[in-house]
Amino acid sequence: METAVLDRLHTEEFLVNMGPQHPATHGVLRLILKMDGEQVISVTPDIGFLHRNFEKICENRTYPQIMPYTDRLDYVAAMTNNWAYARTVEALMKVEVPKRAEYLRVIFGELQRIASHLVFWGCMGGDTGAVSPFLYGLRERERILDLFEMTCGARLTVNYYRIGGVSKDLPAGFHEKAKAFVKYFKPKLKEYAELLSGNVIFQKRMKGIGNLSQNAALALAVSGPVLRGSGIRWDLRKDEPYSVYPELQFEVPVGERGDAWDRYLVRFKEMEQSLQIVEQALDQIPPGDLLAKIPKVLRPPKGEVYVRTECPRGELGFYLVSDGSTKPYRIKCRSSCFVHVSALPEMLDHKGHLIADAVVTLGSIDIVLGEVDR
Amino acid sequence: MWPYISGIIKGFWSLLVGMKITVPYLGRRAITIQYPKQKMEMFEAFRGRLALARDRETNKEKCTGCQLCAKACPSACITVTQRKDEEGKRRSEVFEIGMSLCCYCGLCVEACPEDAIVWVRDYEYSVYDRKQLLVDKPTLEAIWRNSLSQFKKEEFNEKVA
Amino acid sequence: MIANLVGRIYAFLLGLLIRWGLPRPVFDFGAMIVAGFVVAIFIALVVLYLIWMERKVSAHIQQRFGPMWTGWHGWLQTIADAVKLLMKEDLTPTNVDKAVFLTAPFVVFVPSIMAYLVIPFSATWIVRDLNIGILYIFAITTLVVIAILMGGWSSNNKYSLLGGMRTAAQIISYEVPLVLSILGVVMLSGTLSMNGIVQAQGKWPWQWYWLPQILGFLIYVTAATAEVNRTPFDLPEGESELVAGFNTEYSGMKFAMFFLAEFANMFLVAAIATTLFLGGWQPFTGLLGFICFMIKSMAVVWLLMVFRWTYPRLRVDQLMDFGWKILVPLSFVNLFATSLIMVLRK
Amino acid sequence: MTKEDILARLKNQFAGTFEVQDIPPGTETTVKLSPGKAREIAEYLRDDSYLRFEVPLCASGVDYPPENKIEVVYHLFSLAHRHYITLKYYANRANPVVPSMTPVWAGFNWHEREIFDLLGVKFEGHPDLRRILLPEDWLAVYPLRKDFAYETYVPMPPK
Repeated sequence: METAVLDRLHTEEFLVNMGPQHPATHGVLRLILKMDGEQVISVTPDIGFLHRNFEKICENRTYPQIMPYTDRLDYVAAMTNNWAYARTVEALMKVEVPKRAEYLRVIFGELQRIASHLVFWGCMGGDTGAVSPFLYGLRERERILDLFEMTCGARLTVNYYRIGGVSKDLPAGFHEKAKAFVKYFKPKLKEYAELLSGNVIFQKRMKGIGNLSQNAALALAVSGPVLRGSGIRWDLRKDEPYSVYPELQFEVPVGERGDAWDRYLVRFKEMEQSLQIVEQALDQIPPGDLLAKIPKVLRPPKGEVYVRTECPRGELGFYLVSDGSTKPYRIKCRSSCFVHVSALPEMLDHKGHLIADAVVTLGSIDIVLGEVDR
Repeated sequence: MWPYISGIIKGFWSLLVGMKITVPYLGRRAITIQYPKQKMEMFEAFRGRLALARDRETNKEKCTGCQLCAKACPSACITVTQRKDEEGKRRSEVFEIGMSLCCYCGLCVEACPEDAIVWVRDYEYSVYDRKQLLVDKPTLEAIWRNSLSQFKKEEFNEKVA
Repeated sequence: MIANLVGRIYAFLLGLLIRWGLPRPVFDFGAMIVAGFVVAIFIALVVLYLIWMERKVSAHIQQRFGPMWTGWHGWLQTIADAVKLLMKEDLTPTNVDKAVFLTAPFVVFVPSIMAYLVIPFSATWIVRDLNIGILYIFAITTLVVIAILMGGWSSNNKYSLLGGMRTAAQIISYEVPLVLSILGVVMLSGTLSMNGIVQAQGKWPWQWYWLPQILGFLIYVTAATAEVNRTPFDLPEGESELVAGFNTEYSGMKFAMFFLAEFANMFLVAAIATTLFLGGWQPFTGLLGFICFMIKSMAVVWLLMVFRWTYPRLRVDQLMDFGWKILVPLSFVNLFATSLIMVLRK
Repeated sequence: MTKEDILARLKNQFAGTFEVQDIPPGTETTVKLSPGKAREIAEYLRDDSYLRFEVPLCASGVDYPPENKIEVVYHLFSLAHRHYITLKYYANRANPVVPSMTPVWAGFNWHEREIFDLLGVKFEGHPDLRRILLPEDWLAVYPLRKDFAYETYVPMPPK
């Protein structure tokens, strides 16, 4: 078309409300997209639809009672949330957790990481339009949830970790079942790499989308696979090792360009690494106590502490202020997803991305709205 | 020119590889179950439904009404009051659980010193009326008794098999 | 056998009515209407079966059962769903362009029914063997885009509008490779009549045009997938970005119409593929030929379904890139190679 | 850098504008800033090549009604040097206005919005101080303040 005609044609930008009810927002997130035709000019996330003020609830609960509420923060990775909270209170009380409990924590934490990344992997397929990977991902996740269920009785809201240890020992037959899963899952990972990662359409959809530079990643304090996708090798399990991670062999995969494809690959490789960790931990787990010796009624000393833990989606930090009573004076939950959503405009604004790319970018930061809104 | 052609061939090949993975599934068995017809066997540890257990031999109440469960409950959905029975032992008078508030965390079961409040592996407990979610003591004990008969059936089946 | 029967009934009725003084053109017109109805009912049945098949294929690819309860392995499920959709409240959102909004679901059905009239289901089972059959089909099927555009535009919804616009762009660009890819077949057979093309292909699979026209066949399948808006080219209704695309605002029976039309079109492109590349009703005639034709068409449909449950979706610009930069040049290559070989052979 | 080194470096530059707090269990350096020089100290912490606190981890607000103050706490981390620091400043409960740290660390943007929303602290110089978690028609009560009572929340009447 001649430019003269284009000039005469009246066009205008328009707003698209993506969400709160939209198939691709992974929950009740609302993105206000300013669009020029199919192109996204800017994005304004609107959150809070799932807000229940977790922090205020915690101020009215005793320390052990808060544990079930942490399940519901990031409900796709409840185990690691439990862990993050337990670690925070333990840091305040200076509790030494028994070795066996630490191993159990690592096993379930890493299984949870695989389960969570499987959901991500499936949703990524779903976001790009391939539905079957979603079902495959959930199928494998079911096996992990079976392991959770036979140990602690629940699949999603596990409430398994306790301050100073874990609540239950491994049931009979767990070792065999977990080993069988590891054996079953390894070839599956290869299959999935062929099915989705190798697919030319999928690669085209993911590469070069939603770039986040290293500087921006640091300035916005993103964490976990998003940070590593931007090429920064930072993993709390390696760099500030807690629990028994120093005794286990694993690598920290990083990306190069910081686009959706890198974030996807980082998560995919993390699944392999987590599988390795689970395998080692299952072999090395010593016998021993499950709970440290802690008083029945918990009264952590006066003080405050900020502890962060590497969860599947990034670092979950708890800022805990104690006034010496049985209830925390203040808990601030610094959720990684909250930060990642705030980084969304940085990834999308004015880059000429299309609406489909917005969906892919949102999928690639893998948010859970339970944790964003708290 | 060559990258263009090789790109087409590689892309085409990757699509064939994708088909190679999905098509064989057509011949495999489904892994899901037909729920109301088939039912899942739950694990021993499954946190299904709360119940109030009695002593198996003497059929006496285990609960002493100590209210530890009520104190442990994060959502404060358990109401317990205490009384003394004919023998002068402490028993619970009222024992109510508001299942609409319950978050199935199991802290009450862990807190109970008498193992009176227990998990039952039942998972079909939807009701038609919200009022029915306030479960009182006789119902809680009935749930436990029902679960016992279920156990017996399973044991019987095992013996037959 | 059946064709014979139909022929006898036709002759009998013709004799009877002419004797009663009915003018011949009126009778022909009536016969056409009856044939049209037969085709429409046939389409409805095929579509019902296809929806069930899609559910089963998707379920088994994902290791599920799919519908199991309504009838044997759920084969009545589609009918149950259709009844449910019929009984639903017929919603018309406020601020829609009412006339356009209400007609769009019916307009979408017209082209597919019209196109079926020239499909040779068996040697003699064809409503009208036009001598420009292919041309007619491709002229008619393009009209689907108008219905989708109507639905997308009139819904007064940004997602619908984007979906409708995408369809327009997509169908127009994929029409080019689609037509180019079948030109090779037309050149080989030397006719535009659908039945003529089937007859020009030999009796056996190695004589059918898929072999000499393998590139054309692949291009046709790809472009046809795009024509009927199925994954990986289902952008107009790409559920992860556009909710449901052009039919976001449609519900109840109006939605069902769009849904059924999608499957009718899918069977149509499969039937065309069968006619042009897979030898149509060959190697049998009559009822056996019809069964042959159906099996081949279903195989093509099955392929489209496997595509859908395996692949992610392309992005809008990639879709255009793929259409214009890969499919169109390739179909020209195919056309050129075909003509070259034909010239050399002479 | 150890805790002492960080403090020594800060004292060198900004003696008198902050005070060091020793809070158990004492894993992090905690510094209480006075609002006057807060922004300069923040920029120094970010830019100084020995400190390089480039990662804004977390910002939270804590309400202390008896002392009539709201504490705003910033947790910072340096990826280059692997050390932590906690910055605090106190706002008056009646009129809590503090300088915003968002111009220095972009990552605090949403955290400060959250504090504004839930505790009612106003951040001066924040580019986009809007509601974030609570609904738009929420009254001016701040749920994370200690005097917030559940009774102030009126639920929808059951049908």
